[in-house]
Amino acid sequence: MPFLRRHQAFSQHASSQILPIILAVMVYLSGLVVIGAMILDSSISRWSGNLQANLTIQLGPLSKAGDKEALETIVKMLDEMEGVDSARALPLEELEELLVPWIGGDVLGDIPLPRLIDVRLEPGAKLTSHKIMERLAEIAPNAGIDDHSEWINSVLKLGHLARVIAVAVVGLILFVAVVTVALSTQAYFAVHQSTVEIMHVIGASDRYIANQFGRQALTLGIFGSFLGMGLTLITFTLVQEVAADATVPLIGKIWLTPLEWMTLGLLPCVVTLVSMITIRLTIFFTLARLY
Amino acid sequence: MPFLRRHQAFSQHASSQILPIILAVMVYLSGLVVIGAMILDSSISRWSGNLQANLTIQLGPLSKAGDKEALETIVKMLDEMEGVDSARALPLEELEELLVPWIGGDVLGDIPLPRLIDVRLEPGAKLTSHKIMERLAEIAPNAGIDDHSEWINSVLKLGHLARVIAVAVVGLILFVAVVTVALSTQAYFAVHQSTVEIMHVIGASDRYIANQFGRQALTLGIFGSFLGMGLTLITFTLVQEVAADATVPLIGKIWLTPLEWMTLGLLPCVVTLVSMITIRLTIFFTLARLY
Amino acid sequence: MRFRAVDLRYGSGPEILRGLSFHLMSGSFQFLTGPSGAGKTSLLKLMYLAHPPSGGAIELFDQVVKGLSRDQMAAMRRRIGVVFQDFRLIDHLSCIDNVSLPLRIVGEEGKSVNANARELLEWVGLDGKMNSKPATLSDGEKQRVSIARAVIGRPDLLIADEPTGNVDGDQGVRLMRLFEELNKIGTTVIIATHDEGMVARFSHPVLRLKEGCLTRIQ
Amino acid sequence: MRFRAVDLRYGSGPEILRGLSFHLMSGSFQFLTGPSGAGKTSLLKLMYLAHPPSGGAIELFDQVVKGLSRDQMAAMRRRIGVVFQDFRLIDHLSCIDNVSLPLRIVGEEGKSVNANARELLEWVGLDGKMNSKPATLSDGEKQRVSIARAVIGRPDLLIADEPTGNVDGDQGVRLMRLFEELNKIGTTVIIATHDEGMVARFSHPVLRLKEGCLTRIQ
Ligand SMILES: Nc1ncnc2c1ncn2[C@@H]1O[C@H](COP(=O)(O)OP(=O)(O)OP(=O)(O)O)[C@@H](O)[C@H]1O
Ligand SMILES: Nc1ncnc2c1ncn2[C@@H]1O[C@H](COP(=O)(O)OP(=O)(O)OP(=O)(O)O)[C@@H](O)[C@H]1O
Ligand SMILES: [Mg+2]
Ligand SMILES: [Mg+2]
Repeated sequence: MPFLRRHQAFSQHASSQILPIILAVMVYLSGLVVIGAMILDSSISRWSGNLQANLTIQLGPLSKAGDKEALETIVKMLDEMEGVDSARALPLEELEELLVPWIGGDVLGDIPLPRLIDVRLEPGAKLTSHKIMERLAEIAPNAGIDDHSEWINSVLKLGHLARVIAVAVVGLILFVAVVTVALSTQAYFAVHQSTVEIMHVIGASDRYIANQFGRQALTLGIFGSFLGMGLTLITFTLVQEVAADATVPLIGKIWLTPLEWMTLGLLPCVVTLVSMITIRLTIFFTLARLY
Repeated sequence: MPFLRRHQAFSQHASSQILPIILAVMVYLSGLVVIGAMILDSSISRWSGNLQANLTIQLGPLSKAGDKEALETIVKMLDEMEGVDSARALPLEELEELLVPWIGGDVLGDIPLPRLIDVRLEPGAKLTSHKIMERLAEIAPNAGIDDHSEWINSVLKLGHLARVIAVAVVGLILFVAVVTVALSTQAYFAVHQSTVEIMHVIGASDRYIANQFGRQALTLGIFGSFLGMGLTLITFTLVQEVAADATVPLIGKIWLTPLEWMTLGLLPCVVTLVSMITIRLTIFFTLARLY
Repeated sequence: MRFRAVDLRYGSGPEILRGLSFHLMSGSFQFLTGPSGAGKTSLLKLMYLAHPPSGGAIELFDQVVKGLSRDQMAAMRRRIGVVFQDFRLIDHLSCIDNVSLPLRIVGEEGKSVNANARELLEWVGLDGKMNSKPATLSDGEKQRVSIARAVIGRPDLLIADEPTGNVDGDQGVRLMRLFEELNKIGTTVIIATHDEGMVARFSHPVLRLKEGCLTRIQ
Repeated sequence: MRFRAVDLRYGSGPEILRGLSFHLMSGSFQFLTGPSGAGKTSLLKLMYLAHPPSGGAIELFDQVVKGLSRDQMAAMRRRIGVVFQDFRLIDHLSCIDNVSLPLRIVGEEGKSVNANARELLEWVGLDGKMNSKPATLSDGEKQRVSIARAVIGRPDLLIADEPTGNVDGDQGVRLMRLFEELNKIGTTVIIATHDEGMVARFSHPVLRLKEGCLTRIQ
């Protein structure tokens, strides 16, 4: 549309080159921080999931010969429990290896030994060690459980803290991005104040003026936001490349789920929207001041 | 100075109200993120320091009666080692308590038991478990050491990762703050272009013009930056208050060292400086275009 | 157009205009004179609805202005062509786009709009400046662009504030002829000027503004 | 002031001025006339060093302009007072601050500066507008502020572009007297105008600019 194109001449002021850049910078910043937070979050999930997914159950000292049957029953029961991935008794040899430094090989042959069962939970299972103990109590009252709870709690707390900080940082940055976008849009508009006044006084209706500028701002907003998003994606791809070579410990994945992609895609839309709303409001207040 | 005051009329355009706000927002954002990173960093230091500061040494099974003397020698040696805060042998009773679930109370009375020595390192000591083992090898060849190394490595890696991410986020945000400040300053200047041209054509020297605007920008910059820093401090104080009530686990401290305060104080200075430099450069280029 | 006891003050400043009452016949041609700072531009601002009066009532096109909706006001403004003393061209648009703006804001598009604007610009002697931006024009040229923009919509009321202040005598006469032409097809024309030679040359009724009061000179 | 074969074109546009050569005696009083768009303002821009010529050489105050340092150029500009056709007041400063600006940029301060500016503003009839911002002034008033700013520094060369275009006849004559007063104490005065009545009334030599060429009329 030639008229639209020609009206874009509205924007040839320096500040209209700066607005899209500021929008781009803000989208870039928020984009990277959001991606970072998503990766951190999923890493922490995986990590704490792994910790929880692994329990050790101790059965009080059994004589070497006897109770083999009892052990098998318990392992079988555990294996079939909902939420358990696999359960496996630690073979005696491994157990002895573990105990040698503690009590000396020469004593080991005579004394009854405790048995350990290694239980792997299914990822995301709701099974708690408390529940397992309840079930075990029926058939093996002297069983104990080691769910690494002290360590896990510490680590989970750290992970939880990291999440809280990540959410706070993301929130702060989104807030700052919105404020900056709104302020920059207003500054962009300042140089067009006189244009609005002229249009008004030659008889353009409020709606016409708002539409002309709105379209203008939309173009700039979309341009800036998607430029920023493009830069984010480029940076992300580069990070992926680098990370693919030097496998970073503990970071489970450097990719996003479809849902996360969608969340990310919302960013430029929100920024454009904020810019649009600011323009509309500013024009509204400017016109309201005019007779 | 009345002239200075009157020249501040230069700045009564809307964009000169927006510039300090953008500077304030940027300082606020960077300030919070830098404080957050500092607290995270020192928490991680403390945390991994705590982990490393604690070793357990096992001495192979000793008969209950004998070797009491040998145990004392070893504890004494460890206690006097450089970098060790304290060393203490675990009393037999505690040891037995630990072992009952494993091998049953009835067996315990007869067999020789291993002894455990709890070693606390001095904070920040360079002592590694490897070094301790070397020294021990001379007097207690059958000693073993448990430095929780598997766990520590995982946790240290997580801490290290958190640090890398924090540094990246801080760097990114400082970069964005600088870019935004520079762009906003240029937008602020746009409406003063004609003032510069008029001053030039009535014979003001380049230096005079640059000084007038520089002073102007300095005032706005200082105002904006320190407003932002003030908001940061208020937020920080509020967080401290809240945290004082609900002691946050694992976060060692919610206060800053003098050095950290100084680093933080640099922030508004840098932002003001960037704003000043941008103004100077913009004026320089504007004037260079004029005859 | 009818003014009834109209007052005007800016903000809380002094009264610029005091109790003006007059009636302008539709289709008339009027000069408005007065010393610099008398309030000519301010009076015209009331007429082209750029500023509300601080007292009194204004009737335009047989409608009382007060109480009209914003859209009705905009519609009224579109029936008025204005030549501003300070031109008020949009810096970012070329001459031809500035001139065709009043047609575009009522939704007219296409070649006829451009042809129309082109013809008017030729008439005022700006053949070679169609696509120039206002910043590269001389003041006399800007004034002529402003005049072209004011007349392109064939307004019912034409208000011109010193329309010949920046052009030479011959050109001034030529522009006055344009206004007379427009007047003949029914447009009411009001021209503020301090050029006494011009007023003497064309025998139209004169309104004289001095110290906030209006006198009519035939 | 001496012009030697001076050409002027903006960017890569057509030549506005072609091979102008003339010499103005120090202390003379000259009118510059010509139709709208002839290049009067452009010629004056060359004189007050707002635009470089695209060819030829300009001598001002017995110095060749080309090759001067920026500081020397600024010093030269301070010896020139300019009344701009579009006023060029600084919007953010009050009238009195606009007028005293040329004194302040050379470092003069204090009460005498203000007293000086006040006196001049009274002279041009702006007693009550000392602290008004330019946006609240009528165009004639702005023009007078601009004139006061041009003369406050008692310049060696006064260049005025249509200085009486927005004021009425009497006031115009009064302002012309101000320029003649200044001329008597040694200032070279050049006034561009298309007001032929004014030119006829004061018997000063006239330069006529047309299609890029200059003719001298005594
Ligand atoms: N926006 C404003 N705010 C305050 N005062 C104003 C404003 N506009 C004009 N004035 C004052 O109102 C008076 C009349 O101004 P106006 O522009 O109407 O004069 P004018 O007759 O058009 O003069 P000129 O011939 O110089 O254009 C002047 O004294 C001016 O200072
Ligand atoms: N910055 C510029 N860039 C390009 N062309 C310009 C520029 N300034 C002026 N011109 C052109 O140069 C020509 C002379 O302009 P100038 O302003 O010197 O005329 P003038 O004699 O002062 O006219 P007026 O009496 O209308 O003020 C005009 O055709 C104008 O369009
Ligand atoms: Mg006026
Ligand atoms: Mg001119």
